[in-house]
Amino acid sequence: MAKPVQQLSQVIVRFAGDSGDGMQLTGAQFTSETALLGNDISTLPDFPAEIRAPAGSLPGVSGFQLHFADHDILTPGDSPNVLVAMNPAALKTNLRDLPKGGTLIVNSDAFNERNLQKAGYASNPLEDGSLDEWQLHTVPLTSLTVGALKEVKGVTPREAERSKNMFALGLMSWLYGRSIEPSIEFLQAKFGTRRPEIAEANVRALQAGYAFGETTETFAVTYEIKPAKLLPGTYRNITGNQALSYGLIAASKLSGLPLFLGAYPITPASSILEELAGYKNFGVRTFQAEDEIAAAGAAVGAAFGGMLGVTTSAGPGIVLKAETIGLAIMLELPLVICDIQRAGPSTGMPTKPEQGDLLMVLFGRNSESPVPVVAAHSPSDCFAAAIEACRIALKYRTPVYLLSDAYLANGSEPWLLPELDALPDISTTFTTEPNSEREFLPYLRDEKTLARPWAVPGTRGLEHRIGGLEKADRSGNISYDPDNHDLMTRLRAQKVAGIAGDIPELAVDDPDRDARVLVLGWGGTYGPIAAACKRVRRTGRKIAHAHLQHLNPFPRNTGEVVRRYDKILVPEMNLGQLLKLVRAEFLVDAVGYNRVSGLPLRADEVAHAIEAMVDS
Amino acid sequence: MAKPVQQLSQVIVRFAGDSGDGMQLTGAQFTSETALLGNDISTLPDFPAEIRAPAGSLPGVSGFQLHFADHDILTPGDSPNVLVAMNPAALKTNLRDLPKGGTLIVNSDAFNERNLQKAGYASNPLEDGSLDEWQLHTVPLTSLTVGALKEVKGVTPREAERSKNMFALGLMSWLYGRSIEPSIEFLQAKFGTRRPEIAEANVRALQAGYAFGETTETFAVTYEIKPAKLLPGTYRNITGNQALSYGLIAASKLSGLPLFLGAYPITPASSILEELAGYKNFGVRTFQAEDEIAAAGAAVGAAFGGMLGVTTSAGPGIVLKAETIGLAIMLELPLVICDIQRAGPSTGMPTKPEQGDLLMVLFGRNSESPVPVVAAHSPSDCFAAAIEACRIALKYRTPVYLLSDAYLANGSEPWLLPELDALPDISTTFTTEPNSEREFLPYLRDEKTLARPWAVPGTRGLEHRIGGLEKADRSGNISYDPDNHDLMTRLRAQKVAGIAGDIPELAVDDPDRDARVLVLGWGGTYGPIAAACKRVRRTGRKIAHAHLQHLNPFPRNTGEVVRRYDKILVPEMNLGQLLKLVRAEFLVDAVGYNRVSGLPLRADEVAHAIEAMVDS
Amino acid sequence: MSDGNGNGHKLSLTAKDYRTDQEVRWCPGCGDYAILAAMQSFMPELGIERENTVFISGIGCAARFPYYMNTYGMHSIHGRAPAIATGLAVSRPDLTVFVVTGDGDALSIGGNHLIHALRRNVNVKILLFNNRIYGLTKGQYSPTSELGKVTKSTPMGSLDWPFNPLSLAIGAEATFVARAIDTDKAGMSDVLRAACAHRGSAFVEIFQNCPIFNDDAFAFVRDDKEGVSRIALRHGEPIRWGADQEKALRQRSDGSMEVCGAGEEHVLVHDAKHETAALAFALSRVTQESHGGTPVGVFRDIERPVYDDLMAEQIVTATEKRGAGDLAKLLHSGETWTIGSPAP
Amino acid sequence: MSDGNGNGHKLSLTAKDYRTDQEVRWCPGCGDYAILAAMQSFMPELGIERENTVFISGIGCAARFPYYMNTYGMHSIHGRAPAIATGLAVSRPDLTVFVVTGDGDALSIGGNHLIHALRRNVNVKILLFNNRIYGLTKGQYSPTSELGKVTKSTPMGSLDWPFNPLSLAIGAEATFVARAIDTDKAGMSDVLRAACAHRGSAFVEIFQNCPIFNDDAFAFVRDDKEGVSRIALRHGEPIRWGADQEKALRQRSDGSMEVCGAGEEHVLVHDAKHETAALAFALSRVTQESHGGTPVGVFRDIERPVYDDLMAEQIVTATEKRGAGDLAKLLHSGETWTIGSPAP
Ligand SMILES: Cc1ncc(C[n+]2csc(CCOP(=O)(O)OP(=O)(O)O)c2C)c(N)n1
Ligand SMILES: Cc1ncc(C[n+]2csc(CCOP(=O)(O)OP(=O)(O)O)c2C)c(N)n1
Ligand code: SF4
Ligand code: SF4
Ligand SMILES: [Mg+2]
Ligand SMILES: [Mg+2]
Repeated sequence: MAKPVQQLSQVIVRFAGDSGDGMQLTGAQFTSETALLGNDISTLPDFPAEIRAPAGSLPGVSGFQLHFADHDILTPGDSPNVLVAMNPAALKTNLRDLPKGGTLIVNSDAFNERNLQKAGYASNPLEDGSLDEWQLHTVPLTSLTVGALKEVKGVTPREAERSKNMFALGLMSWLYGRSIEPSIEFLQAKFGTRRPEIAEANVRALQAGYAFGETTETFAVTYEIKPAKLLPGTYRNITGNQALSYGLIAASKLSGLPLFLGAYPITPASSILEELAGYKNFGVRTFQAEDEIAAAGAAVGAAFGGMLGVTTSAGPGIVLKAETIGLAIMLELPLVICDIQRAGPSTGMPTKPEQGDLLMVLFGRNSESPVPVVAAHSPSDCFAAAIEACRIALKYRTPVYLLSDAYLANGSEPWLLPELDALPDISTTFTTEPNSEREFLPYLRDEKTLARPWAVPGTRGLEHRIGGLEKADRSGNISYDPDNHDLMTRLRAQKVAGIAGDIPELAVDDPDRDARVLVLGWGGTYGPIAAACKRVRRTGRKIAHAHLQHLNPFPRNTGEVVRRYDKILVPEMNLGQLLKLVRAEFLVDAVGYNRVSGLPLRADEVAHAIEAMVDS
Repeated sequence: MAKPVQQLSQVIVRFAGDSGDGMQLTGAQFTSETALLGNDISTLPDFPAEIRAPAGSLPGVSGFQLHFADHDILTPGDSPNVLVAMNPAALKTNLRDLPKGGTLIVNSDAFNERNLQKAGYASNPLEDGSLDEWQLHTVPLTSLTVGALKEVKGVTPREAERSKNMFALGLMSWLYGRSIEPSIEFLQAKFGTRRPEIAEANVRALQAGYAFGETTETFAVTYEIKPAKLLPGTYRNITGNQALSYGLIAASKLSGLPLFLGAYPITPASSILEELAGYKNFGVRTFQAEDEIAAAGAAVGAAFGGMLGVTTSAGPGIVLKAETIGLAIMLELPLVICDIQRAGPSTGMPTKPEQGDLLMVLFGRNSESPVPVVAAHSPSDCFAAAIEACRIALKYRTPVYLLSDAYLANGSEPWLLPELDALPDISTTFTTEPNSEREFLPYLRDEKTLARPWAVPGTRGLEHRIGGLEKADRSGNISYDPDNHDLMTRLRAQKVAGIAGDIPELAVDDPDRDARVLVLGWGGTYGPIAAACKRVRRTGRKIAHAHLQHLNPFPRNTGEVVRRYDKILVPEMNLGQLLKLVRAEFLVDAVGYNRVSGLPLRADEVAHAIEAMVDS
Repeated sequence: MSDGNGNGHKLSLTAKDYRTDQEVRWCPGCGDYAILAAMQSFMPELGIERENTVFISGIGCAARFPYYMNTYGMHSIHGRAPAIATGLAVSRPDLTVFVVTGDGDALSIGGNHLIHALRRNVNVKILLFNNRIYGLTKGQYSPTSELGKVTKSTPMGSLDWPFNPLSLAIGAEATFVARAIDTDKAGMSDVLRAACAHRGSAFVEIFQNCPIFNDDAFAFVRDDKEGVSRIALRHGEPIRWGADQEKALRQRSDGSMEVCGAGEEHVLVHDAKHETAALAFALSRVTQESHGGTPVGVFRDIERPVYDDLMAEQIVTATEKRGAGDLAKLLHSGETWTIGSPAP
Repeated sequence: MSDGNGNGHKLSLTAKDYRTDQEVRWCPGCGDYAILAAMQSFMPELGIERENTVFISGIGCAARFPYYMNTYGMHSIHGRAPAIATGLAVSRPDLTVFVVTGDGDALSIGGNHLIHALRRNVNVKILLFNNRIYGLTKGQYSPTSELGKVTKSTPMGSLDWPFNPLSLAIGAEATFVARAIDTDKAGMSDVLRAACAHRGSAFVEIFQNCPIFNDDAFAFVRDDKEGVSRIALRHGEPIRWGADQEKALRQRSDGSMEVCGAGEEHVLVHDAKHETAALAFALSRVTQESHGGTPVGVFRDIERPVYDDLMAEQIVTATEKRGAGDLAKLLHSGETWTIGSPAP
């Protein structure tokens, strides 16, 4: 007889296990089952540091957190309600995040001597009562799985055992009333042809887990989370790096220019190179260079040839591109540089997010070298942000930085697929005729945009030479004239500053337009900040939130917005970089909330900071 | 019978000719003759762009300006009173700087068809009256020189002709009452042994020039400039790059650590490498690396080994070092990076000065990576600034940027030689014993300075490993702990911020302490700004001047100083970089005076800007 | 290589057509003048339209070259020209891309980009003007300067053993390797002709005299009118030289080269197409010091898949296999779900 | 190399003394474990104090190495270890400096520093762990991956021709070049011994298996217990191999290598000290594909002035010639003048 069903409005589940336990796959599948039910979702994988750690060790733990709800949500959630721990190490590293009273599902089979010791447990937590304050469910996942697969032919014991993550998935699917059909299809598709027996093993484990929930006493109730009221349309789940890649491909289509990516692998940017490498049929050329300098250089070369030149990296690689970007500034060629920010300085914590590169992309080049900067604010927003970065680069013939971070890159959320004809028109045309009687002047600018003409090799009669030395206005010839240098320096700056007239005004979320405190954010902190504002408003406090997509130039109304409020809080995953810019630009006494922990900001912490300011 | 002598308090002379005409040597000799007379002096060479241009062409013109006076002066002067032009190209490119009525001495022999045409003269300016508004003296320098050397055996006609610069020197020496003895000695020393006949030729030309002045009618009067009242002591003339090199050698001596320089040639920094390469007997190791990255890397390796590690470059090379400097920040090892700023962006104008790299050295690295910054304010000040940069680097175990520019690097001025025992004590000792019972913790910090211990390879028992990944407080082991990363990020920032307690307060030159306007400058603009302030005061206006030697951290009283004044003017050879910092840090509505022409600021222009602000 | 002449224009270019309005700014007597003249008079015979030719350089005296060639060109940054040219060549196979670089630009700061361009066999022609000195920065020693060289930056003599540019290129899997001399117009044209005929990356070292900072560095072979020390390599011909062609090269059993009489047996017959690189490498070790002669001409010229061709092929294959990319399809790929408009 | 034992201590170190308290973090089965074990048991015989030994690495799985060696060490940044090690070695000739690097670290981003360190002949021992893949970043192809390799970043196969690390090193004027196999402890120790005995830069390629992203890349020789395809090079001995040593190498008249019967004449006798690099280069071209065998051991080991020695000599010479630097003298050098205190 069916068990009682309890209604919930939202749940945060975290799967945690050894790198080898397939937690990412488990989380991804649970996510798609959930998405199909129409819940709003937000996910965050938590990989171990790049290097593989020994099985069962603390550094080897891999996690995946999923937040799903019957209303629209903004973050993967600060702390889980349910933790699935596949081994002692996973329990040890994740328990601290599970609030007392939270649900704890543990694979008891994994709690043997060796594993306990690897995780640094003196005694077995499943027995020494140290978990009494949580709702502990111990399940012998491994043995149950192996048992369930006895009949399956052609799978080794090891393979059978490795299906235990599917058992866990089945169990959780039952617990939260998700259909396992999509996962079954997925498994068939993934292994069906190559190794049908593996497919069968996984499917059986999945079903066994589901059945286990139904039949055993372990769980008294199941939960239901109604679909969220999302905008109508077609959705898919997408990660930031995937959305960014799609955005670049879209920009290529929209501009009519083939995409050239010059990249050198680096965490967390590598997956963009890997993703784009799969789309040669879109005319995408991916070039894995010998280093980041060559990657940027090749992109500049491609741009000179009329391609949409892009280069991707993370902090330690972005710094290496600085000289080449300086050249692109002088050449005034379009170039998009994607910086997927990670914790630093130096090698830092390669898999962890941070917002530490803002001042670097703005100022990290010799001399006055202005570059527009666009920042994505959520995984799916990386699509629009990428198109916007390309639009500016192509229209103004300038390198443009696109900022994302390790959290957006790997996090995922449902994405309402855009209508193609709703995408901006960025069609680009080259100069093919002399632009001043019978002569071609490579630096004769467009009055409005101050952009210079883009004439590509192969165009008869427009042969010209460009380079990194200062050049004379209009003709582009080498010039050491003092006044010309002053003029060109200002022209380059004006061209970028002028973009302010070509981007949307800064929107402010201030429901009753009567808040006295403004929270100003940028980039990947959008989720936590917006979530924090919701909470603060629930306490009856008034709070306004504005989030910058353009960091250079600022939207033209930014000064007017910030001056409208008595107090300004600038939460950042750094020590206050946007803060510096806002204070310098608008002379407002804004204050920072800064947390540099290699983790996304927590909505609750931000909320407390806001409340403190509102109440002060 | 001797000609009438007229008293002058100061003169600005400019020698201009073809690259091949030896103008730099001529200027240098006139400078030492003048220095020996006890005048205060300030010089500025103006090289053609790096690449050699064809003889007689406009880009091939080389100039040397000398300002000397009977009082202390601060700049090479805005515009010359006397211009010596050795050929049409030199006249064409320099005349615009010579005020109407100024003295013009021209080598008429060089004004032939070819040269006139190369310089783009339609007609001969010596004949078409276009020079009527100047005091023109045409002298057939070449033929007079050749004539004077007829008897000298063993010199080719070409060599004879090339002595004409010495004829010019002799003439000018007579005109301004300088003794040519020092120059004669110099020439003997330079050529005497190798090619005595060349020495003789040059000496004869020199004497002929001197005699020519005395005997001919061309010049009616001679001038006298009394010695300046300078502080008593021993002086020498010195350029910025030479002073910087001496400063590094001094720091090596004072610290007891051998100097290791990793460098890759680049204008205008190369001469530091070349200078230091000559001091192997000081234990100086100069390593010409394959590129700037290797140069910085080698310096880091040397620092790990206990050397005083230094790397030198200019903008395009400094950007390449950013990743390595990020590593040094994580390793917390001493390193001094000298940036001899030149006009940019990109290759820009390699031989011209600019202040465009301030924000780059502060922020041009991934993530939060604080670095102290010291800037020299005059050629001779490069000595003290270099020692100060080394002091901070060694005491706080941190990379430190030392900023100079192409103007300071090549400009020269008399330097009152310091007493050795007046130099700061920066003696440095390594850690040789475990710093926590029986254990060595590489990141256990000194409470006061927050510096970590420096234990070098070869020290038994302190074997340890360091690297670019985030490290645990105290132990220095790799750590991905969120709170540890936040802590370490703040500790690195605090360590640098704390240096404010260890540097002098910002001094303000405000004679009557009643000025309402402050001029705030930094680095190489000291001369023009100080000179401008003098002029402004002469007009009866009140003006205060403060000049920052430390850009990060700022002197602890900087906020108090800037808030003391109603208005603040920040003159810079960039688009307002210090300006941004001051506004952000102190929320004062400072205003910039910005000129980015590849030339030092002009005292008169700065003065006008100040007066405008004072009067507004 | 595209004949760049798909647009029906008839080609009748002369050296003059390749001059620009920019005043050439090298020191009087600089070897770069001769190279520029040779290049300008060679170009017309290539039969490629000016607009389909691109010269990309780094920084240095040599790197000024593009300003003087009336084609498309880029004077980029120090050492990076091979990387920039790679991006251009890979995305625009219709262009003929030259890289002009110096010994410092190519072998010091740019060494890594050079060897990678060579191993990839990207279709770029790399011309290294080797004057064994840093000219533009006024005379510091370079990676090709001889050990113990006294320069501004090494008053007591340089400490590093120099690269042999050809050995390095061959060790880096180069498919075309040659050497020419600035003043030897005929020889240079032969080499340039072969380099342009070769599909893939071509590496050409050009001995270039810097009269200002390293005069006569190559006098031994540059002024060698009689051919006493110049060993002209010709594919398929025995390797002979000397005033009366009396000297010859022979290979010892260990693969190294020895000098013998032109008449003696086993005189080495040059084979630029030899499948293994051992021969070309052995030849690259033949120097004035070691053998009293300096080989010039084409050392190695073999066929190997070209990076840009392979890239183009993959695009074609992918498009055939999966059809031209469809953006809508792409966005909707993977699992999607639809949320209907809420009931009224 | 300093015996690092100037301080009277008696050396009685064992492998265990070289372990650190850091948990070793490579994937199960990674070849790096074997290399680490071999190194730790080899070190004691070097007779160098731990404190006089330094391991410097870049970034990569291989680059984790220093954390596990209880000596001084630096885990630096990607590709720069040779440059950093150069600075250390040049300023501290008393230390023994090792560089540990991967095929991406050394040959991709770090290629330029590598070849310059080799030509300079700086006294550093460079150990390249070649697994023909980027391990740490999870499986993109590397500069030693074979053409057409399908990896995460090359779903349709890689397009670039790989480097042969030994050919590149020899082309870069390396004075010591060798190859070893992760699982061949004895062979690796021999090579390390020779590398440390060689004064100057030593380059050692170590075949290393990456079971996760490029498993069995070297199976052909790694699992070759019978020595069917492993060609052990021994200086002064004929080059023979095969189950019963029946195969041998012989050099063709063009310098390239051919396989012949061990009994036949002109079997090549290995000469690692040969003055010209041609022989070592030819040997580096002998591969499994081309000759059905893979040479391991020391290819080349010659003497040449060492950069750090020359640097030290110049300092001594300069000091003898001009006396130890005197700061006061320096400041007062050149023309000076004195201004007396103004008359009262
Ligand atoms: C990043 C960077 N580093 C250094 C320089 C300075 N620099 C310009 S050219 C050059 C070397 C020139 O030597 P080479 O490549 O041999 O060319 P040459 O002048 O001899 O023709 C150097 C070091 C620069 N412009 N950019
Ligand atoms: C400047 C920079 N670029 C890129 C990276 C990312 N990265 C780290 S290791 C590595 C390559 C590793 O391959 P390899 O050198 O062969 O070492 P392995 O992991 O295979 O042992 C890359 C691309 C980085 N850390 N820093
Ligand atoms: S410095 Fe040398 S290479 Fe440069 S232009 Fe002058 S002569 Fe030519
Ligand atoms: S990824 Fe490969 S190389 Fe790296 S640790 Fe794992 S097995 Fe070793
Ligand atoms: Mg050169
Ligand atoms: Mg590898």
